[in-house]
Order: sequence, then structure tokens, then C-alpha cells
Amino acid sequence: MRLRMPFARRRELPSHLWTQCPDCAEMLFNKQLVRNMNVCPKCEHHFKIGARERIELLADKGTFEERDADLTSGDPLSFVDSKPYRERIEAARIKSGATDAVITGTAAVGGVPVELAVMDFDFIGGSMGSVVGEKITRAAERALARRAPLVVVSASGGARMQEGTLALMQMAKILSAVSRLGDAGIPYISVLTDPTTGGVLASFASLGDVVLAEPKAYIGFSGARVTDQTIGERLPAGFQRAEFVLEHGFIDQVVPRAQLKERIAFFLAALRPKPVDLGWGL
Amino acid sequence: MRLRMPFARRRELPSHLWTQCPDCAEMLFNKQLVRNMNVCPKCEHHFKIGARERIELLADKGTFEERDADLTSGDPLSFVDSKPYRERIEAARIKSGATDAVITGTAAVGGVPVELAVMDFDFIGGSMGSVVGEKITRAAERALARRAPLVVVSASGGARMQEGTLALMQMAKILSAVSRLGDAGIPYISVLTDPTTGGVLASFASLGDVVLAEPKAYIGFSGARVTDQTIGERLPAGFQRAEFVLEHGFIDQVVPRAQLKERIAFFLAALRPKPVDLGWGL
Amino acid sequence: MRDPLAALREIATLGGRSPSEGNGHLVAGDELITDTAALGSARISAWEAVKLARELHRPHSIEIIERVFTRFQEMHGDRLFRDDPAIVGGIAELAGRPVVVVGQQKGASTEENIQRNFGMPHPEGYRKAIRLYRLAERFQLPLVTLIDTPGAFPGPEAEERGQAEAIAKSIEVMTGLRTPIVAVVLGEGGSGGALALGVADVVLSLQNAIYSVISPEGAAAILWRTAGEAERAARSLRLAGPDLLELRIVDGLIPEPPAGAHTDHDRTAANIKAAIAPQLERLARKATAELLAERYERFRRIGVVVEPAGEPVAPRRPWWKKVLGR
Amino acid sequence: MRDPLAALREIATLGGRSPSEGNGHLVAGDELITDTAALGSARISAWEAVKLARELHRPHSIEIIERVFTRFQEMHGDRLFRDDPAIVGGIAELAGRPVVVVGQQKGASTEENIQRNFGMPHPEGYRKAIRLYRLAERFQLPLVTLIDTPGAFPGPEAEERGQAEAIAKSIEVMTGLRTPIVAVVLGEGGSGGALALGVADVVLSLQNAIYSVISPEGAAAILWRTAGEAERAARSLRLAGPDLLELRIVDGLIPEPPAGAHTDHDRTAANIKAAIAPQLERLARKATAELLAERYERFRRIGVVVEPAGEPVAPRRPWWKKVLGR
Ligand SMILES: [Zn+2]
Ligand SMILES: [Zn+2]
Repeated sequence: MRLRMPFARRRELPSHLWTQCPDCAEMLFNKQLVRNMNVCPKCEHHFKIGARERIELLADKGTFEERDADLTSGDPLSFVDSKPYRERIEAARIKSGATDAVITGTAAVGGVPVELAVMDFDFIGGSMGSVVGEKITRAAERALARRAPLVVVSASGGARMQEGTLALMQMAKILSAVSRLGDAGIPYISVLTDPTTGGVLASFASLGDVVLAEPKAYIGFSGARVTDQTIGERLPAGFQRAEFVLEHGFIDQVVPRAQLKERIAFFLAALRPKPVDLGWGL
Repeated sequence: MRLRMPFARRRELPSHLWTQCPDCAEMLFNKQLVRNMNVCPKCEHHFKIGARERIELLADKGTFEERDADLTSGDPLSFVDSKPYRERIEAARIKSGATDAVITGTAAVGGVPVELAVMDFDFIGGSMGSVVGEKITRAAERALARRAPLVVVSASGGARMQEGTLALMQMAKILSAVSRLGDAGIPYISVLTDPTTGGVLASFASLGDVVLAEPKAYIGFSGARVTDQTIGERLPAGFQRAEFVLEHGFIDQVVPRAQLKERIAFFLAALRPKPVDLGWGL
Repeated sequence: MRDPLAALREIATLGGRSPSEGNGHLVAGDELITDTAALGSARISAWEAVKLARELHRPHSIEIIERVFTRFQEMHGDRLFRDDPAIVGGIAELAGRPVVVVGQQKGASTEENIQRNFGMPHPEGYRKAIRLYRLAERFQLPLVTLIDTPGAFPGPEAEERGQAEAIAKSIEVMTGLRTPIVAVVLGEGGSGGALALGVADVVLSLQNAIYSVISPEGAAAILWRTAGEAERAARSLRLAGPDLLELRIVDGLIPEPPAGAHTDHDRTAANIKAAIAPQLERLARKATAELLAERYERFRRIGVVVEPAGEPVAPRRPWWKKVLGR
Repeated sequence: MRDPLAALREIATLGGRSPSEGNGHLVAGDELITDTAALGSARISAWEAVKLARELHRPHSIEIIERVFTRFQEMHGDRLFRDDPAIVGGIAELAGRPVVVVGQQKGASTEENIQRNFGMPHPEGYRKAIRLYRLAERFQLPLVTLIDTPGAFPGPEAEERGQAEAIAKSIEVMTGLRTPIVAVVLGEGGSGGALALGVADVVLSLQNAIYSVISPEGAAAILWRTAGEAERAARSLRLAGPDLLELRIVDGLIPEPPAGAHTDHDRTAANIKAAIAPQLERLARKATAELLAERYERFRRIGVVVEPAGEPVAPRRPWWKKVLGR
């Protein structure tokens, strides 16, 4: 596994060896942190991890085969904000090592062959543009074609503004494919990690047959700041954290990272694709 | 139409000619009241009406043909409270002129042939025992067999205690039949009148493709008194009245009695049974 | 007093069977009582049953689930409003095969009872149940429901959020659910709030459980205008296990340890497992259409009505045969 | 600056069509603009469109419903929590035939806007919409949706009750709804809260309506860190009608009166009626399977991606043909 700085978004020491836990302020030795799946051994704070690290944690050893790796963004709106969209993508590519905000492929999890899609928050905040939409849709279509379960791990700030309504429409595109999995009795497991928000939460991430989340992951449609400003109310404690969302009925389980793989494997073993496609009307 | 005392359950003058409106205290001439569909001309209070009066108001003239009129209650539990169940039924028969708490049959409403079931609160509080269950189930089965819409007008205090769990199970029996109407694309319109509560509301009455209610009708699962005693809270204004239930999302429209027939006819015209039975699995 | 068996003969006439045929599809064995005669002197009074069914230390859903099944993974939430702790559900394994299990959950202490709302679900509890029913259907997992509630919660918020609609919908979904269902009454089967989990292909009850249209106290308050007559109401309502079997509300009774289920959770759970496993086995072999048709008939038959005198009622032809002209 | 048409050529490559083929299934006529060239000098700036789309006296859903349809009967409630006044829906007639119509509802005054929550639905609004979609499906009535919202309401209670889940479910239900759907953007198409009503066989927009992934103010605040750049953001986001047509987000534009829809509600409604009636007519003739397959493809095509250089992308074979091996 590539050694990678677990990015805590608040105070952290710019050290190559140590990282400060943003929750308990403990100084953690990076190698130890990585061995502990990037979870603080003291307070169990779950650091964000990249898509490659996530795949290492979830896929059975040596089973992951990436698909559509070379699909990249166009710039349909010729969008320029503080820098041009094309430059922004290039920078994200360098920062994250990925070609866009999702990595997809086939894998086995606990011995069950699946289509796996893992988002990467390091790529423009895990934002969903045409590439994310296309890759997850293709993964769902492959899942349908070979009657294998779909597992999607989300981490996203929402739709990618720089692709305008084209980004928005990816919500409908992905759900069109995911919906057919449901009709065909093929399991879809959604895993929500810190953070899962906006158009990603308001589409495929919310609609798993099973929805799991990592502890304290930030999960909400509107950002808490937006909500707070718009409404001018003080928010309840734990608002939009995984445990809060669980209480409100939208998550099946909050699962610590150390147990996530075995838990997914359990549900994959229990929810087998229906042997025959009952069809959706053709 | 048989002239009948509209029973207000609170203060009323024991006159054969006059009735006092329980809402606005106006003294109303009975004949005028009947001409006004038993609605107070001053405050629009909707008096309870019997099943026969209701059928007169809803069915196209001369189209109602009663079915299963001679189905009567057994006494499976040999139930005795302050009087034996058999005597209670006999008394209800004399009071209401009906053989049990629902009258069913075929009719046309606005020219559309339907199966019609109308409950009668005068028969042991419109309580649902085996006869109510059997008659409404048969009506639903006839509706399915001839692909005609089902219209049920409810008025009930709930399941009939004197038939124990047999009464309770009528909820499942009726819903088994009603559910098949839904699968077959045959419309079911539910009309809630004062009062619709307990096991009737918690089964077929709540699940119409269209749910209409008369103004201010009392509609609730638990009686407001039960709720109030159990919880020891003051209830919100209008709690469990039709308008309140509408606001809370469980009723399509509150419809004054004078417009009820035309409104049902509108929905019957719009929601035609699907031409072909898509089947429910056989 | 009228012969109580007369009622059963009426049922029999309507259903086209005699009581001696038993419940039709269940075969008695060590694990299942299908004939009340077999109970003999072990038959207790209705009021004793009420007390046993409500016993604080009676095994509740989670205790039963943990002993009957393996690898239970609870699944939370209705995807609409809230996760209701008064209903638990999820996926577990029985003999290595996955099933969906959903049950009402009482507490074994005051604290736990407050957290579980004494096993009285809100609408969101029933909506969680419906979600799990649909999950079972989508992946063709058998469904096991466990009934143990004084009733659906009657509070104002439950009314506002549509307690009646939630129960109705849960019942309706079960009537048409395209997967086998076995329901077990563990303790209290309180009215519509219990039936919302009770529409099954096979409905079983622990020997000392109760199932009633209204609580005995509620019936006494209404019928005799004093809760003091609850014992009499319990008797009249015929809410105890053997009554339910005679009335064919349940298809069989699951034996309890001699002093009641609360004295031995392990043995109670073992009895439940022995009772439901063969039923799930049997139901799994049925085609979905047959399953649904039989479930329809199971509830269709319930009730006692008298057709006009002098016209003996022929055995009722099953409904689906009429429609399909078979 | 890069040639803006380059993007379209990329889309075209992926979709296997060239822009000159138009939107494929729609034929231009007096009632529908399907080519932005036809707009000529009538094309207004993005910011002007934003202002027109938000104009207080622009006709909103009920004003349009009353003029386009006859005998509208509103149907209330989600059967779960509340009747949300920010979404209206029910059954109405178009040319004597019943349709289900659902739309977001803004107010034409401050009071009405407070009552309608400025057209920002809560989750229960979307759940009411879903209920009405299912009603349309059950009775095979065509569905017409009217989009006009700044966005789904972002308040804490909306979050608690699952705003994201409600939007997701609404989108998902529409993707598979077995009846024809026509969506019309009347004013503001605000993000996911608009798309929840926007998955249709034909998506049209009033000429001066907007449809955007984020409000221009929101985009400006995030991208330029000042809401003052909203005008620039509006331009960049390509949210105006002609942009949407060029990007194939919408299939056609419905002409507005010269000074904007707010100046003539009757004429605007007449134009909408003229635009949607032939579409409903055409869609009604399609078999359900064909309808669903085409709806799938309509959204499946949207997006611009670059496959590896040197490997030109062949026209993508429709997905359902791949699976079925045709
Ligand atoms: Zn820590
Ligand atoms: Zn009055």
C-alpha cells in the first residue's frame, strides 16, 4: 500500500511522520495509523482515505480489476472560475493520483464477485460530473449484465458545478441503472463515508438495499453551514452525522472501518441475486 | 326516502319535528334537514346518516341492487357482557333496520357501475365483525371478478369486541381482497364519515386509491379519550378531525356531503380499471 | 350457555372442513400442538395466560432471535422518519440459510421498556417492518415475524403520523408478499398493532401467549364499565393459545417449559426453532402463486356468518378458482 | 476560449448522433423551438433569464394547471407525514382525457410564498409526488410534471426527515414508471429538488426558464467567494433555456410572450398546452417497454466524457439490446 498522508481537514502538523488526530489531538505515528486502517487508535476517529486505500481494505486480495480507468472529463461548458476547469482537473489528477472522483472495477468481497465503485474525496471534493456518472452507470450495467451485486462507497461534496446541468443529470442516469438492479433482484449495497452530501446523497447513495455508514461520517443533503445560515437556527447536536442519520431511519448500520469488509460480506452472502431475471417489461 | 331522526350524540330535543344542531344549537325542522342531506343549513354540521340514506345520496336512482342482505352474525364466542351478543344484535337490527353494520351491493355512480359498501354506525357502533368482513370481502371479490371499481363508505367504532380475534382478522381478510384490486388496476375509493376509527381505519378505510372524508368527521386510530388518558397530554385543536388528518397527509380531499357524489363520480371517470388483468401471480 | 363447539361447526361448514381435519396444512408432532385435546390438564385459565404473556422476564424478540437464529445483523430505520426501537428486524441465518426476521421488542427492565416504549410501535416501526418485508421479497428470503406488543402506541404523535395507515399498509403488504412468511406470537398479541406483523402462511403461538382484539382491561372498561372485570373479559374474549387454536386464528401452539417461557429462554427458543424450521422448509418448496393463493384462503376462511336458513352452505369454492374458471 | 460547440460535438460522438439531428424524437413546429438558431436575436442573457424565471408574477403551477387542463381535482398528502403545500398535484383532464399532474408551487405574493415555502418542498412534498406517480402508473394515466423551485428546502427538519432520500426515491421511481411522462420547466429548475420531478420521456422548458445544478448565487459564493459574481456564475453555468436545449438537457423550448410569461398567463398556458398535447398523444401510442427503454437512453446519453485518444468511440449500442442480445 502506498503510504499516504491521511488528511485531517483541521489543525495538523506538516510532518511526514506524525499526524495529529483532529478529534482527540493525539499525535499519531503515520505508519501505525495506516496499519490501523487510518482510524485513530485512541478515539476511533475515522480519517478520510483515498479510493485506492479503500479498495485495498474491501476487495479480496488480488481480485480488483479496474475498469474504465482511462475515461476522463471533457469540458462541455468551457468553465472558468478562479482557474479553468481543465486545469482544475489536471491538478486533482496530480493530487489524488486518480483520473476522476471514482474508481470502478470488478472484485470479490468475501468471495462474492461484485462490481465495486469507490469515490475519492481528494478529486475535486469527490464531486460528481459526467465521468463519475458514466463510470458508476457502467458498473451498474455490468452488474445487471452478469447478475453480480453492486457495491458503491461514496465520499462526495455533491454534483460538480463546473459541468452544470450535465452533472445534475448524472443523478438520473445512475439511478436509471440502479433502479433496474432492484427490479432484477440484484443486490446493491451503499456505503457512506465522510462526507457524503448533495446530489450523491440525493441519488444512488441513499437507495441501497443495504445502507451502511462509517462512524461520525458527515451525511447530509445541504451542508450544515448552508442549513444554519438559511434558517438561522441552532442545529441539534450531532446533526448530519452518521449516528444522527441512523436514528432518523436512513441508515441500516453504522459500521467501524475494521468491521466494514466482513459486514459487507455478510450482506452479500445473505442477499444473493435472484437466479432468474424477472425482467422489467421487455 | 324513509324519514329518520338524525341522531346527534349530544344535547337534542326529543321531538319528532325538530332537531337541535349540536354545533350551532340552531333548531332545525327535520323535513328541511333531510332535504338538505342532513347537513345543518346554518353551520354545515354533517349529521350522521344511515347506510340506506347514504346509498340514496350516492347511487344513481334505481341502480342499487343489494347483495348478501341475509348474511347474519353467528355467536362464535358465546359472548355475554351486559347482555348476550345475540340479543345485542337483535336490538341493533331493530334500531337500524339493517341486518349488520354494512350494506353492500352493486350500483351505478355517475353512470359508472361499481360495487358499493356502506357502513351503518347505528348497528352496534358500525363495528366490524365477521359479517362486515365477509360482505366487504365479497364485494371486493365481485369487483375483481367483473373489473368494476369498489366504493366503500366507512362509519365505524372499530372491530367488534364480541367476536374477539375473529373480528380482528377481518382486517386481514378484507385487505387481502382489496390488495388484489390494486394489483389488478381496479380503482378503490374510500370515503370516511363520522366516525371512522380503530380496526376499520387501520385496514381498508385508509388505503383507497382515493380517500375522501366528510367535513369534521372524527377520524383516528385510538379514540381521542384513550389517547388523552394514556398520554396525559392536551391534544392539539381539531385533533383527529377530517381537516386535521388532511393536513397530516392521509386524506385526498375533505368533501361536503352535497358534492360527494359528483366528486366520487369524477374519480371513477378518471380512474378506469385497467383493460387487462395483469394478474397477481397465478 | 351455548355449546362453544357450535361455533366451530359453523366455521367448519363455511370452510368446507370439519374440525377433526385439524388446521389442514400442519401435522402435529413433538414440536407443535395442533389439537387442544392434547393439552389436557395443562390448559390454564385465560387470566393466567394474560399474566404469563406479560411476564417481564418472558423472552422477547431479541432473546428469541439470538437463540433461534445465528449471525443476526440488525437493520435499522424506515427510510422516512425514524428508527423505532419498539420494532427490531434484520437478516439472520437459520440452518445456514438467510431469513429476514422482524419482531416487536419489549424490555426486560423498566429502563429498557422506556427505551422500547413497552413494545408499542409508532407508525415508523411498522414502516420499518414494511421496508424489511420488501427486502425479503426482493431477494426471496423467507420472512419470520415475532409478535409481542400490548398494541400500537396510541399517543397523539402516532396518530398524527398515521398509525392507522401504517398498520393497514403493513397488513396489506403482507397479504401479497411474494415470499414465505411464518408468524409467531411470543407474548402479547395486542389488536391491530399485532396483526400488522401477523399475516403469514403459518401463524403459530407460544402455548401461553395471547392474541386479542382489545386488551382485557380495555374490554372490561367498555363492556362492564370497570377495569376490575378484566379477568372476566379475558375469558370472554377467548384470547389464550388453546382458544386461538380452536378458533383457527393460529395453526399450532409451540410448547413452553412447564412453568412458562420466562423460566427457560433456551428451551423456549429451541421449541420455537423446532416448530418453525420445518414450516419454512415446507413453504420454500411451494410456487409463489400457490403460496399466495393459500395465504389468501387462510384468512379468507376466518369468520362465522350464517347464511339464510334452509339453504345449507356448500363448501366454498376457493376464490381464485372462481375467477380463473378452474 | 474554447469553441463552445466542441462540447456538443463530444456529446454527439458519444451519443452516436450529430447535433444537426436535433433531439431525435421531437419535431419542431410553431409550438416548440428545437433549434436555438431559430431564436435569433430573441436570445436573452443568462442573467435576464434568471430574473424572468424568478419574476413574482410569472405563472406558477396552479395558474398553469387551471389554464392548460380542465376539471382539476387536487389530491393531498403523502400518506406518511404531512400535506406539503409546496407541491400540488392531482387529476385533471386534457382534451377530455384524464392525466395526473404534479408541480412545485410558488406563491404570487409574500403571504402565499410563506404558505408555499417559496416553492421549496420538504421531503413530504416529494413523497406526495411519488404517491401520485404511482397512482398514474396503476391506472395508466399519463403524468405531467411542472418544475418551478429554487430547490428542495435546506432546513434542519427537512434534513431530519430525509430530504436526500425523498429526492433520490422520486428520481428512481420516475426512471421506471410504467406510464408516459412529460416534464415542463416553468420557472426555476433548482438542482436536485427540481430533478425530482424531471425524469420524463420528454422534458420541455419555457423559453425563459432556467435549470441549474446550483443557484448562481450559490455558485458565486463557492467559486468566486462573493455572491456579487452571480451574474457571471449564471453565464458560466449555462442554465438558460437555449443553453439547456444545446446541451440536450431539454428536448424543446416552449415560446413565451415577447415580454415574458408573466405578462400573459393565458397565452403562456396556451403555448404549453399546444406543446405538450402532441407529445402525450405520441407517447400514448408507445408500448411500455419501448417507453422505458427510450427514457433510459434519454438520460443514459447525457454527459461528456473522453475515451482514450486514438480510439474513436463507436456509437454506443443501446444498453437493453446488449443485455438481451439483440
Ligand atoms: Zn483521536
Ligand atoms: Zn348547525
